[in-house]
Amino acid sequence: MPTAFSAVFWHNTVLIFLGSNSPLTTHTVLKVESLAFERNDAVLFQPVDFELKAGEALQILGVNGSGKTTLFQLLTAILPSSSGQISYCGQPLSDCRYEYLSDVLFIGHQSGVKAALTVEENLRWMSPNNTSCEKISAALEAVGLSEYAQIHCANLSAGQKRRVALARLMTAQAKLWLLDEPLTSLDKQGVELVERCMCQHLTQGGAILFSSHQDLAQVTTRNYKLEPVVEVA
Amino acid sequence: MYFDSLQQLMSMNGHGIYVWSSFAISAVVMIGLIVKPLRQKQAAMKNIELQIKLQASKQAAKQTEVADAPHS
Amino acid sequence: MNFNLQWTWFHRLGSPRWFYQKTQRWLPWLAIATLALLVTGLVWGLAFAPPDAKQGNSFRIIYLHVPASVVALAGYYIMAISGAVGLIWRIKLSFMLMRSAAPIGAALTFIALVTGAIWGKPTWGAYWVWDARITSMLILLFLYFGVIALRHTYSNNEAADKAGAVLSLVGMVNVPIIYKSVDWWQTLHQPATIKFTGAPSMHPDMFAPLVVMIIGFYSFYSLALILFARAEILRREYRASWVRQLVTNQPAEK
Amino acid sequence: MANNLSGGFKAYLHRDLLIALRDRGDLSKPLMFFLLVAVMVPLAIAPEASKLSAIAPGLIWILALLATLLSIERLFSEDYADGSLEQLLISPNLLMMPILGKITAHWLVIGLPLTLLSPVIAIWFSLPISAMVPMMLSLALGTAVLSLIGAVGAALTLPRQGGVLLALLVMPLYMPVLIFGSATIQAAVDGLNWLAPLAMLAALLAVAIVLCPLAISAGLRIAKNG
Repeated sequence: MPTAFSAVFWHNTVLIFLGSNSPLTTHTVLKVESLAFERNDAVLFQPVDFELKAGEALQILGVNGSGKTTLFQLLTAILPSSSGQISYCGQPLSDCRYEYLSDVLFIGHQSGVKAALTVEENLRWMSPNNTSCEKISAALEAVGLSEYAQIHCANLSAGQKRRVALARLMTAQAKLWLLDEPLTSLDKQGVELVERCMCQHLTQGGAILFSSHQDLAQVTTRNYKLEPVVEVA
Repeated sequence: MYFDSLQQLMSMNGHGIYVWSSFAISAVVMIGLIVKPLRQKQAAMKNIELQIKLQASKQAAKQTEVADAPHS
Repeated sequence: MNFNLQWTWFHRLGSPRWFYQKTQRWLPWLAIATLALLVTGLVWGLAFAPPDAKQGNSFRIIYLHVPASVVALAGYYIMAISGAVGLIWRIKLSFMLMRSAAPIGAALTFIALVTGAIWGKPTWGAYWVWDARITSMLILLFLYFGVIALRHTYSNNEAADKAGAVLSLVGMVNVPIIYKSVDWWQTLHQPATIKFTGAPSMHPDMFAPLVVMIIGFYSFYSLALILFARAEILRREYRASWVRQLVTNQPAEK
Repeated sequence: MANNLSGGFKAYLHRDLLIALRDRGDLSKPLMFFLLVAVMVPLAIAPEASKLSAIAPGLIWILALLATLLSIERLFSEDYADGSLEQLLISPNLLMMPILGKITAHWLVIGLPLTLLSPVIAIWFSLPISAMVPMMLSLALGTAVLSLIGAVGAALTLPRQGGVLLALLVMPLYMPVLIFGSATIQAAVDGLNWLAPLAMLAALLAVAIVLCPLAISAGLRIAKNG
């Protein structure tokens, strides 16, 4: 094991010496190589290739139906990919599934809020076990739902349910955020709140992969266009 | 042959009706199991031919568009 | 679990194109063999074999009932195993084989049930008798219907295949349990009924046509399975270039 | 840093019990169905005690089976609709424990009350008192197996909620449970040794606890991309 370590060390020093632009501190959090997925015997999108480093936010662009949601389901290992490889911190996903999924926060189109539970119970359920009460109430305060804390989510509007889901951003300890269109049905104030959370997460060395039709100037580092395979039939 | 005449073979002293009816039903079902996939294959072939024609006509339409686009 | 094997022959085996071309050559021989086996078996059984002492000639239905039920039960296992192969190694062809095996199995189970019911009339005087073998066969028919009906819950083919494979595996685990519990249930209620498949104790030249018929039904099963699978390949691989080329240069092919 | 979602058995058992107890209406429907259909039997068939007690063992079991089947569909459909199933699938831990937690909650809410309610029906069908304990034991074990096997059907028919398809899928798999369950009560009524069929029911339960969660987790993953 020590020989491998020194090789890596030696390799890095050579890099610095040659002045390569990849800074020593940030390592690639998520690496996707020629990922493809077949649905109904047809390839959904052109093979996907990108790399996400710590402290970066990558925006996935693509017309409706270009397979953005499917891409997120592939990245959260719900769907097995037909071909291609996803690796997390250098390790292929099939080897480090536990570490990867412990470090991922995914918010999709559905808010995942149980109607029979109260707002506070829902947030406690969706947040990590050791979250303190103050953190929960602070999160609810930030999304403006603190006075709804004891109300059952059944009598909440869709927008409010969305905010309960987004309150998770404040209580989450996950490094990698996968957000599938977090800004839908949110008012201006909600959008600012999400942007603030994302910036704060990036400064703390987290990584974000999100899809959205609005462009968040001060958050996005790069974006990646998803080309759907045009089906002639 | 156990039965000495065709007529006896048919009647099988009383049990013929059961034997031959079960034979007939099985034959119908088994022939169906052969004919159905062949017809499905036929339909799939026709469907593919249709698509090839569709694609060909679409490409042809695209070429004509490209051809006269630069003039106008 | 994308556990992809690099055994080339195993993967070549899995490609629908290889299967389609290979079976193109096998089909005529298989058809002739099936026809020959079935005709000889039936003529031998129906016309030449001696009648049973107690049941008289109605026992000749055994030459249809027993082979159908044997192959129908084996067909369920074939369907479940090809589903499992599809799930583990993610080979699309084995999902297609599973999907084709379901209707054939259901049809053979139906034949077994109908011939069993008709056979019951002369021997026991009633079209439907809750004999252990026939009851288990009826439950097997519903298992088949379950696998066939499950297809319509899923919009895309991949999910439908995987769900069908999971259900047929669950069914495969349950089939022996069902057969044993129905047998146990039978001893509880009607201990003294004749067993249907008293094949080995039969007179040799009654038993010989039965063996021929069973082999005939197995080759019929494979013939039908290949035909269904070929239709399925064309239906699902219509985008593949080899399929289009196949259709264009031989439009007249049967 | 396993968050609450992967808390596993206790967390999901607690949550599902909380949800089930919150909307009481949902809870009582299968029990009402169980009693209501039991009332129909003497009206439809015959009120005489001799006739009723002859068919009572099988009938009690058929009612319990139908009541479980009626309620099993909602086990995963709410989670599938509001997205918490997606979060469950993303949790790093195996799906086995949360699934067993949910099914235990379902059994506590449906299976156990059925078992505790069954003496009422036994008296209606003039079942001998000696058969009361074996009946409740067989129902307690049997409804657990029914919930487990029913959950497999619920997971596989998740994308399209149709009661009939779930019943078609699950009924053949219920046959062994039905056979041994009603045989236990019948043996008790006839004064024979009812421990043998009961032991078979326990064996079926053991097999179901081990194998059903595998099929259910596979079914849930498939349903997500269905």
